[in-house]
Amino acid sequence: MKTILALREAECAWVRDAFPCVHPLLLPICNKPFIEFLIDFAILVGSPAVRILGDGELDAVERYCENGSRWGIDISYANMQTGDSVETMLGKNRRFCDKERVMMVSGFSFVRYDKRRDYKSLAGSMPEGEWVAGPGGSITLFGAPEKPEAQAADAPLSLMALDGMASYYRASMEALETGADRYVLPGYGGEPGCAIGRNVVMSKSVEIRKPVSIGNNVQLLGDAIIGPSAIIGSNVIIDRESTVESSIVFDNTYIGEQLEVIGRIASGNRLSDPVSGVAVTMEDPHLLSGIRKSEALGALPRKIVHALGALILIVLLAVPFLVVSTLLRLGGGWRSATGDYLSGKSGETISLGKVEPDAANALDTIASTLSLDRYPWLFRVLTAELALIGSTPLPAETQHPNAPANALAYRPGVFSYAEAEQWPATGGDAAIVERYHLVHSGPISDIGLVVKAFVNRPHEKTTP
Amino acid sequence: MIITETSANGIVIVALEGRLDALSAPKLRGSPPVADPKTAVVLDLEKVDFMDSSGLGAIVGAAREKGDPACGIVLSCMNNKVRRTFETTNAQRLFHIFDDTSAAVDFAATRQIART
Amino acid sequence: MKFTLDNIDGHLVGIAELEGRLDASNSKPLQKIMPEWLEKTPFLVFDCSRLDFIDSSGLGAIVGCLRKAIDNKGDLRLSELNGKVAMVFELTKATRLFSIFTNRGEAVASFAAGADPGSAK
Amino acid sequence: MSSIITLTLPGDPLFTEVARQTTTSVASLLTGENRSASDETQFIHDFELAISEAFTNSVKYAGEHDTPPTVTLTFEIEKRRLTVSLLDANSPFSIDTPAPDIESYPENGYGLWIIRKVMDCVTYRREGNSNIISMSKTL
Repeated sequence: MKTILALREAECAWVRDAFPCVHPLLLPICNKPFIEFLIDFAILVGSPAVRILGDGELDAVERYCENGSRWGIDISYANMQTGDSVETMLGKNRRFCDKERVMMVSGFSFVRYDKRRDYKSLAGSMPEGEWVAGPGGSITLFGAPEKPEAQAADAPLSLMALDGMASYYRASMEALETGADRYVLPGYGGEPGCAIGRNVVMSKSVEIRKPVSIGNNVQLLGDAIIGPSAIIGSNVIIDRESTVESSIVFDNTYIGEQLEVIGRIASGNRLSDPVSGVAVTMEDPHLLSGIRKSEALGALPRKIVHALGALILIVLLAVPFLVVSTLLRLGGGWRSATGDYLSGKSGETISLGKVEPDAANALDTIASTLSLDRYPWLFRVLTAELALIGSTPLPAETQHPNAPANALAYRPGVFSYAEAEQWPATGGDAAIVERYHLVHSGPISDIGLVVKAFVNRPHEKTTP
Repeated sequence: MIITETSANGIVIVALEGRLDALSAPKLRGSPPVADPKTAVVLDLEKVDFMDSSGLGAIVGAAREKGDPACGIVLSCMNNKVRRTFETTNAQRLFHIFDDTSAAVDFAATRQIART
Repeated sequence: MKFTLDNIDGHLVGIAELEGRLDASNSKPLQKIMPEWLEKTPFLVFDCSRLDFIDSSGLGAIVGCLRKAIDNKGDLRLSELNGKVAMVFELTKATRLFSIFTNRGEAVASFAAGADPGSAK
Repeated sequence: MSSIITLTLPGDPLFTEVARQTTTSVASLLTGENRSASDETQFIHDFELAISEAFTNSVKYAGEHDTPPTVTLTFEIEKRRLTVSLLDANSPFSIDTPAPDIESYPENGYGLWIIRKVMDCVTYRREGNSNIISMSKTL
């Protein structure tokens, strides 16, 4: 039996409004994309091949699911028109169906099943026609039963329409509460009701109240209280003394200090109430970091420290820079490309020359060890266009996925906090660590981080 | 690019083979059944191994001139590369796309009967 | 910012209507005018029915007003927080600092005799 | 460590295929860690498409000069990133074209939009009498 998963844009349009960065089919339910639950179900029913059918863009889904080899099945993609009848949908996939029995799951609904039960025999013996239906979708079988003798097998199966934030929240909490019994859920669970991903750093004083699900690369700082019923995505920082309870925190979200997130959905800098549907977009740099008095006070000393630090580096590196860059330039190994980068002030750009010495010979090694490629940028610290340490400058012309929602959460620097921390080089992780330090680091710790960045930088060669 | 015309069930099938780009797009636009506003055509893309926006523009432009664009040109058997070019520009919204030419012919035939 | 005075059982209560946005760029006027209001009465109600948005600096300004009112042996009470504003108050636990009422009348009446105006909830 | 290849082709549609095939073979030299075969196929195809569009555009607007037009392609190969630049002597243009309004069945004007959509970073600059459009993508 093959499976067709059919979804129309109109059914999940609310996801585009509520969570603009997530494709509706990849909407995480208990830290697992929606589509994966359907794929798991198709496998449970015994499908060797799944076709994902949509009337909109499937690009993001395709990039995530690829050809299905990760699950040991074939996944392919096809387009349909919004008004297509079931017959037309089957016709458009005639070659895929190949006269076999077909299960069509349509609509944006959460399928409640139980992975311990035998859906394969059940689906095989069910008569042709609708298997289960709900307000938001249905599961229908086409073609004659594979096993005519009906079996008494009975397994729970129902649909829950995901028609808005409220039902999405309910489905997520339900998946968390039933835990890994009924569904395959991500994370490693030392004990039931508590699934934790890779690279999760937790202070000793953090309190975890089951059930919780935590993604990868998560930092939980001192005295944070997580749960009960907390779903925390990947690349998340929950700062000191904050509480996250009965809430969903999406990937790449920073929850500041001493906050109370109860019964909410936090995604990036947006906080929503799933029941009333009210959403607030935080325009503060520290998203949700509470009231900070010292912001204006801390800014000036920090600028002075940065300028002094830059001045010291300019003096110390002047001789090596002049010698090495001149020699490299003569040998053609000093190539520089000028580009526009986002400035710390919103809407403005700065142009920076980016030098990339090849680490092929001794001179290049010296250049990269001493960060001479960044030398010209140091002068921009004196003119206050760059910080000495801050965010990685983002190219101005691209719609960068990590582009800050507001300029305050981004301050381009000669060195970046991500370099100092040798944080995994992928974008989302680096962005969140940079945001964290922008908020937390002061003039003194900045000096320490500059030294760390200076030492760490030459070792990482894989960053693009 | 090679263009082969056959017919089945009263529907003209235009099968393309090769690369559909700026060089070959005018050839497709000039093909009589494609250019005729009254003829419903199934465009078989199974053997198209590359298509860029010139090729896409030719298909979209030909559809525009059909009486009923969505049923005047019905597409079949496009590979993943070609499908991606359609999706990049959202042009998949304009067409009925089949993974099987005979199914596409059946569809075009019923649509024609429905209209006459 | 509209400011009116109301007399409830001999207590003079000042009512300020906050409007639009209260954030880093426009919370200064509120801090500036606060002493003037306090000269008239330390018992204040901020009517937030027309306040659309508040961020941490706006919240900081309101907390500052509360502190000043308490220093003057009065209180600052709030009324009609809309969903978005209420969410920020809940998030930051600022709900615990203020007496919050669903409408302006109740907030004003809470200062009446019988109810001790000096003690917040 | 990066290598650079430069290739100058006559500005004639006949050579689009040469530009494309060179690009696909260069793109297939790149390797990415933890990248699946379908990622690599996608990466190669995205470059094939982008270069086809850019080259076609160059050739299309090359008719304004007396000397036979040429298009110079520069490939800059790093471990995980490929940058391809096209240089021609045509009139200046802007790469900020809006998304095509597909509902009105446009026949042209998709090219730059597609390039921007399939590449990570696209830049345009004018140097002397030349246009240089650079397209890069990381695997």
